Amino acid sequence: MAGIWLIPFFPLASAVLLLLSAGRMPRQLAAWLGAGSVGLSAICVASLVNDFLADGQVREVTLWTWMTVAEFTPRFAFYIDGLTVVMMSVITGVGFLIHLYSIEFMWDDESICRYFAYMNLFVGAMLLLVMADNLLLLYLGWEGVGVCSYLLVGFWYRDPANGKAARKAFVVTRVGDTAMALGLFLLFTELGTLDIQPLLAAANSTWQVGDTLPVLATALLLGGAVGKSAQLPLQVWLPDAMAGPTPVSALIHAATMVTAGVYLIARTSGLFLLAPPTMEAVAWIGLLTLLLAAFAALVQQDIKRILAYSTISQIGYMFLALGVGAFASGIFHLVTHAFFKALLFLAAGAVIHCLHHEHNIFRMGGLRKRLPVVFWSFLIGSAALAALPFTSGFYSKDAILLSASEVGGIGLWLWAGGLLGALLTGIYSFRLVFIVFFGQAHTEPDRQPGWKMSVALVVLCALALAGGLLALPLADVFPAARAHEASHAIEYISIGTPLLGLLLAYLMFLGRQINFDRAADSIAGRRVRGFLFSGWRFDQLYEVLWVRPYTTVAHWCRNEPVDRVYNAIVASSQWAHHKLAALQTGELRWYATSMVFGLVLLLAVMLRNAT
Amino acid sequence: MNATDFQAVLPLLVLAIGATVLMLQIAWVRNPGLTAALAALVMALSALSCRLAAEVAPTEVTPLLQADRYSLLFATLFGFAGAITALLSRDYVSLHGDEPEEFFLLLVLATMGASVLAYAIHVASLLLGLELLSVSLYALIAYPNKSILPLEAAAKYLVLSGAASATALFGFALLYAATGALGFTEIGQGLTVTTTGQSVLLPAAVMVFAGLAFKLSLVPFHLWTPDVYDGAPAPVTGFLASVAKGAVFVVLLRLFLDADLFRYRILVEITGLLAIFSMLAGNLLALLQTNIKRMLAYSSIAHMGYLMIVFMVSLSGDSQALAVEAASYYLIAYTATTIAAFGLLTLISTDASGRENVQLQQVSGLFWRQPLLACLMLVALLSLAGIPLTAGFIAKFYLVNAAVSGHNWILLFTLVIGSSIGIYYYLRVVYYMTRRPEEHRVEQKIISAWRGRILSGVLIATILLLGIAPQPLMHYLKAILH
Amino acid sequence: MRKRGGAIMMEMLFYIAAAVALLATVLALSRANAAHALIYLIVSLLAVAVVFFLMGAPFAAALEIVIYAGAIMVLFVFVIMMLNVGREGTAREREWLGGRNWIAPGILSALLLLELMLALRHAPAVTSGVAVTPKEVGLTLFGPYVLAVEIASMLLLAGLVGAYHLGRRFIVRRERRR
Amino acid sequence: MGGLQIPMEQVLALAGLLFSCGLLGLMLRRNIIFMLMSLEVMLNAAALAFVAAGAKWQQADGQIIFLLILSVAAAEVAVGLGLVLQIQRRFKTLDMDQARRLRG
Repeated sequence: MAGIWLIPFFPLASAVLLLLSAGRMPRQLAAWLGAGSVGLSAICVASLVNDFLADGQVREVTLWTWMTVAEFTPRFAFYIDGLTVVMMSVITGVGFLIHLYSIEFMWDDESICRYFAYMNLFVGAMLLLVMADNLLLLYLGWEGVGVCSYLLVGFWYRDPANGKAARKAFVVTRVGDTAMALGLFLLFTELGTLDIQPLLAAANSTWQVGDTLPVLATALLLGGAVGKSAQLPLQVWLPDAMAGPTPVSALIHAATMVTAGVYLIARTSGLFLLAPPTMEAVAWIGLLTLLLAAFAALVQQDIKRILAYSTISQIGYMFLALGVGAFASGIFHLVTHAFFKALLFLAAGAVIHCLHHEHNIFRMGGLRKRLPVVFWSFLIGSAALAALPFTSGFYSKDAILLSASEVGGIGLWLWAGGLLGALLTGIYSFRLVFIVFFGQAHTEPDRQPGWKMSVALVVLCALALAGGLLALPLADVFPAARAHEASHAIEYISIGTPLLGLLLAYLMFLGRQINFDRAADSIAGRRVRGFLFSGWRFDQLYEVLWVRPYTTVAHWCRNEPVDRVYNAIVASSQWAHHKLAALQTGELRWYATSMVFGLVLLLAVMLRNAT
Repeated sequence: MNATDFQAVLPLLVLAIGATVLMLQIAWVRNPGLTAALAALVMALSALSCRLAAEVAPTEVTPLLQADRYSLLFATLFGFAGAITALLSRDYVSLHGDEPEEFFLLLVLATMGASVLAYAIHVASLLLGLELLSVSLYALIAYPNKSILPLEAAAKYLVLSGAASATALFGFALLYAATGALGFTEIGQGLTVTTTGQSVLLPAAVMVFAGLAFKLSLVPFHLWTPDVYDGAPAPVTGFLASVAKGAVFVVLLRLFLDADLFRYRILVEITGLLAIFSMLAGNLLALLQTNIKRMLAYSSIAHMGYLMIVFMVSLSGDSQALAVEAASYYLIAYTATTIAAFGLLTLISTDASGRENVQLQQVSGLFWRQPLLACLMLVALLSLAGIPLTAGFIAKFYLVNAAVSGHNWILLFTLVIGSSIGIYYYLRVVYYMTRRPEEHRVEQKIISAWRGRILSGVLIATILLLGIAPQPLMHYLKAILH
Repeated sequence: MRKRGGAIMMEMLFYIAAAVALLATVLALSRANAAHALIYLIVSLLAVAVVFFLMGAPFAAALEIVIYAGAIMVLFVFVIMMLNVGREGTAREREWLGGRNWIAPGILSALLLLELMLALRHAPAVTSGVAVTPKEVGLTLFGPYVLAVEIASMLLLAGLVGAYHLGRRFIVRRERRR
Repeated sequence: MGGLQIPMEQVLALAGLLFSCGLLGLMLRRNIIFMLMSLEVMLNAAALAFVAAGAKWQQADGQIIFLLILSVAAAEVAVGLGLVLQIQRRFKTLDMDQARRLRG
C-alpha cells in the first residue's frame, strides 16, 4: 500500500486544524473531524492489514531523510512487520471506537475542540511510536504521547488536583524516559546506528549472550518501559492519572500508551535475549507488579481507580510473559487487554456519565436493570478481565501462565504467583460488578447512553468475547515459541482459579455468606485495608524517600551556595544587560563616536600585528 | 556584452526594467494595489529568472559581475524575500502614509541593490550595490512621514551608514593604491606583489571590514541597530534585517574568498572576536527588552555573530566548503524566519494613528484571538531560538557542525551560551502570546485578512519544511558550492 | 631648466592646494553659520579639484567642480535657504561648539589620523606623472564599466524617488500655507 | 599635458587628513546639515584617494570610481536633504541630540 504515511498523517493534520481553530470551530465539526480522522486512519490500517495478511511481506517505507551531516542521518522511515500491524490495528481500531464514544461523552464540555486536538495528536504520536523504523523517531513518538498524556490528565485544569496529577504523571515517566534516552545514547555510541533492524543485527554480531553492555543497555531501556507502562517501582502515577476524562483513561491509560513499554521490549527483543539478567528482572517486575496492583485493587472504592490498578496488574502479566521469553503471548495479552479494558473503562465512563459524575462504587448499585447495555458490557469486560473460560482474556492469560510454568527453576514460582493474581483478579473484578450493578440502588441514573456510546460498547463487547480467537501474525517477528506440553492438571487449575475468584466474590459481596465486612472492620483488617487502599503506601514511601528530601534540599539550597551560583548568573546577566543598554542612548553623535572608537581599536590591533 | 551576458544578468535586467515599468505605471495611474502586485511580480520574476541565468553560469559579465551558482542562489533568495515583503506591506503602507506607490518602486530598487551585491566581484559593483540598497532603504525607512520615529531612524541610519560606506571606500582606495586592482581576485593577487608598503594592507582591509561590519551590525558597530529597527516601518525592518544584511554578508564572504583574505590570520581572528562580542552583547541586550522590534534587533546582532563563525571556520582550508554551505543554509533559514517575525508585526500593526503594536503586552493573548498569526510568530521564534523541526535548528546544527570540524571551541562555547540566553527571551514572547485574553485586554484588528493569512501559511510552511525536510536544500547547496 | 622650474611651481601649487583644502575643510566643519561653512566647503572642493588636475586627472577635476562644488553644494544652499535658520540658530550652533565637546572627538580623530599615518609611512611610490585623458576615462567607462553606469542610473533613480517622496509634502504644505 | 609626480604617501596623507576631519565633524556637530557636510568630506577624501591611486597606476579606473562616488554622494545628499526638511518640520529643530525618542 502506497499511502502508509497517510495513517499517522490524518490524525496529526486534524490535530493541527483543531489547534489552529483555537476553540472556535463548531462543536459538531470539531467532534466529527476528530473522530473521522482516526476513522480514516483505521480504514487505511484495515487495508494495510489486508495486504499484509495476503503476502506477509515486511514493508519498509522511507518518507525522507531528515538531514545528512557527517554520519548522522536520521530518517523519517517506517518499518511495518507483524508486530507493527497488530499495534496499529489496536491503536486505530480501539482508538476510533473511543473517539466515537467521546463525541457523546464530551459533548457538553466547552473545550471539546481542545479535547479532540489532544486526542488526535496522541493517536498520531502513538502511531509514529509503533511505526518508527529507528529509535530516534520512536523516541519522538514516545515523548509525544507523554506530552499528550500530560495535557489530557490535566484536561480539566481549573481543578488544581488535576494539574497535580498531570504533573505527577509527567515527572514520574520522565524518570523512566531519562533512563531510556541514556540507553539510546549508549546504543548509538556502541553500535553506531539507531535504525532498529540494523541495530539488532549489529548487536547480535558484536555482543555475546551475557555480555555486560547489552545488560546495561537493556536495563536502561527497561527503565523507560517501566515508567511508561507503570510497573514497579514507577507505577504510582497511573491511579492518579484517572483525573482525566474517562475516554482518555480508556485510550491512553489502558489500551495504548501504557502498553508502549511492552511494545518497546518486544520490538527490541533481539537485544533483550542477549541479556538474560534483564529478562529475569522483567519477569520479576511483572510478577510483583501484578500481585501488588491486584491486592490494591481489592479495596479501592473509586470505580476508575479499581480499573487503573487492574491495568497495572494486567500489564504486569505482559511483562511476565516478556520476561519468560513468550513475546507473542505478551503481545496477545496486550491486544485482548486493549479490548476488554477499553470496554470496561468505557462502560465505567457510561456509568459515571449517567450518574452525574459519581465515582464511588458504594453510592452506585442496582444498575443492572436501569442501564442494561452498560451492565452487559461491564459483565463481559469483567469476565474477560477475570479470564473466565471462552472470553478473550482467558486465552491470552492462559498462554502466559503456561509459558511461565514451562520455565525451569523460577518458573514454578512465577506460575504460582500468576495464578494467585488470577484468583485476585476474579475477586476484584466481580466485586465491582456485584456492588455496582446488583443490590440496592443508591443513585438514580438521569439519562441513558446514546447510540454513539452504545455502538462503541457493543463492538468492544464482541471483540472482548471473540478477541481470543484472533491469530496474530507474529510468527516471523519473534523466535518460535516452544509448543505447549502442559499437563492437564495445570490446564484445569488455570481454568478453575478465576471461577474460584468469581465464587469468592459472590460469597463475599453479593450472597454475604462470608462476612467480609466484619473481618475488614477489625483493627488489623482496617490497617491492611488502609495499606492496600493507598497502593501499598508507595506514595508515602516515595514522599519520604524522594520528595521530602528533595524539597528539603531545595529549601535548604534556596539561601545556600548552590542557589547563589544560579542567582549570580542571573544577576550578572541582568547587570550586563543594563550596562549594555545604557550605551543605547539614542544620541546620534555618541553612536558615531562609538563607531570611530571601534575603528580606532581595530586599526590599533592591526598595526600592532602588521609591524 | 553578448547574448550570454544578458542571460547571465537576467535577474538584474528584470529588476531594472521592472523599476522603469513601475515608474511609468505610477506616472500613468496611481493605484497601490496594482503597484504592489506589479512589484511583487517583478521581484518574483527576477527570482525565477535565476534558473535561466543558471544555464550559462558561471560567466563573468564584464569585470564587475560574476554570475555563478552562488550569486544566483542569493539573487533568488532576495527576489523572493522582496516579493513577500511587497505583499506583506501592501496594506500597511496604504494605512501609514499617503502616496504608497513609490514605496514599492523603492523596494524593487533595494532588492536590485541586494542582487547586485550577490553578483559583485569588483569594488565598483560592491559600491553601487551597497549604495543602491542603502539609499533606497533611507527613503523606505522614512516612508511613513506622518510620524516622527521613522524620520529619526532614517536620519540615524543615513548618517551612520554613509560614514560606514565612506570608511569601506577609503579602505578600498588604500588597497587600490597598494595593489592597483579593483576586482576581488585581482586585489588578492596584487596583495602578494604590492609595491607600496605592506603595512598599509591590513589596516586598509580592516577599514573595509569595519565598513561592512557596520552594515551587519557587529559589535562595536551595532549601536544604531535597535533604533533603526524600532523606528522603521515593520515590513522595511524585516527587509533590512534579512535581505540587506544577507546581501552584505554574501559580498563580504565573496571578498574574503576571492581575494583569499583568509591568509591573514589576524584579520580572520578579528572577525572571530567581533563574532564573540556580537553573540554575547546581542543576546544580553535582548534579555530584558519589552519592545519586540528592539528585541529582534538585538537578537539579529547575535545572529550575525553566529553567522560570522564561518569566517574562523574557513581558516582551515578543509572546512571552508562546509563553512560556506553552513552560511548559505543559515542565511536562507534566517531570511525566511526574520521576514516571518516582522511580517507578524506588520500584520498586527493596524493602528491608523501610525503606532505599531510592538510591545510585549500588545501581543498578549494573541494565540486566542489570531491563532494562525500567533503560529506564524511562534514558528518564527522557535526557529530563531533553534528548536528542532524548524529551519533555525538545522541552520544552527550546521553551524555547530562547521565549528566542530574547524575546532573552534571558544566560538562554539559562546554560541551555546548565547543560544541558551536566547531561549529565555524568545519563549517569553511565546508566553505572552499564550496568556489568556482575559488577563490582558488588547484589541487589534488585522488588516488584509486573506492576504495576511495566505502569506502566513506560506511562511510557516517554509520554515517548517526547511526544518523537517532540509535534505533537498542541503543537497542542492552541496552540489553548487563544492 | 625652465621645465624643472615649472615642475617646482606645480609642486608648490600642489602643496598650496592641499593646505587650502585642509584649512577650508577644518573651517567648514567648525563654523557656526551654515552658509559660511558651505562656502568654505566649496573652497575645499575647488582646492581638491586643483589637486586632481595636478595629479593628471583633468576629467575628475572638471567633474569635481561642476558636479560636486556646483550641483551638490547648490542642493545644500537651497535647503539652508529654505530652512532659514537665522541668527539665534547660529548663536546656538556656536554654543554647541563649546570647548568640552571637542575632547573625545578630537582625541579619537587624532588617534585615527595617527594610525593612518603609521599605516602609510612605508609608501615610497609616486604618482605616474602621466595624465589619464578624458577620452581614456570615457572609453573605460563605456567599456568594462558599462554596467556600472546602468546601475548608477538606478541609484540616481532611487535618490530621485526618495528625495521626491520626502521633500514633496514639505513643499506642498508650504504652498498651501501661502 | 603631463601630470606631476607627487609622492603617494603625501596625497594619501592628505586624503587621510580630510577623512579624519570628516569623522571629527561627524562626532562633533549636532546639526544634521553639518553631519551631512561631514559625510561629504569623508566621501570626498575617499574619492581623492581613488584618484591618486589611479594616477599612480596610470589607470582610468580611479577616476571612474570617483565618478561613481560622485553619483553616490549626489543620491545620498538628495535623500538626506529631503530628510532634513522633514526633520525640521516635525521636530522644529535640526539638533540631532533632541531626536532621541528611540533608545534603550
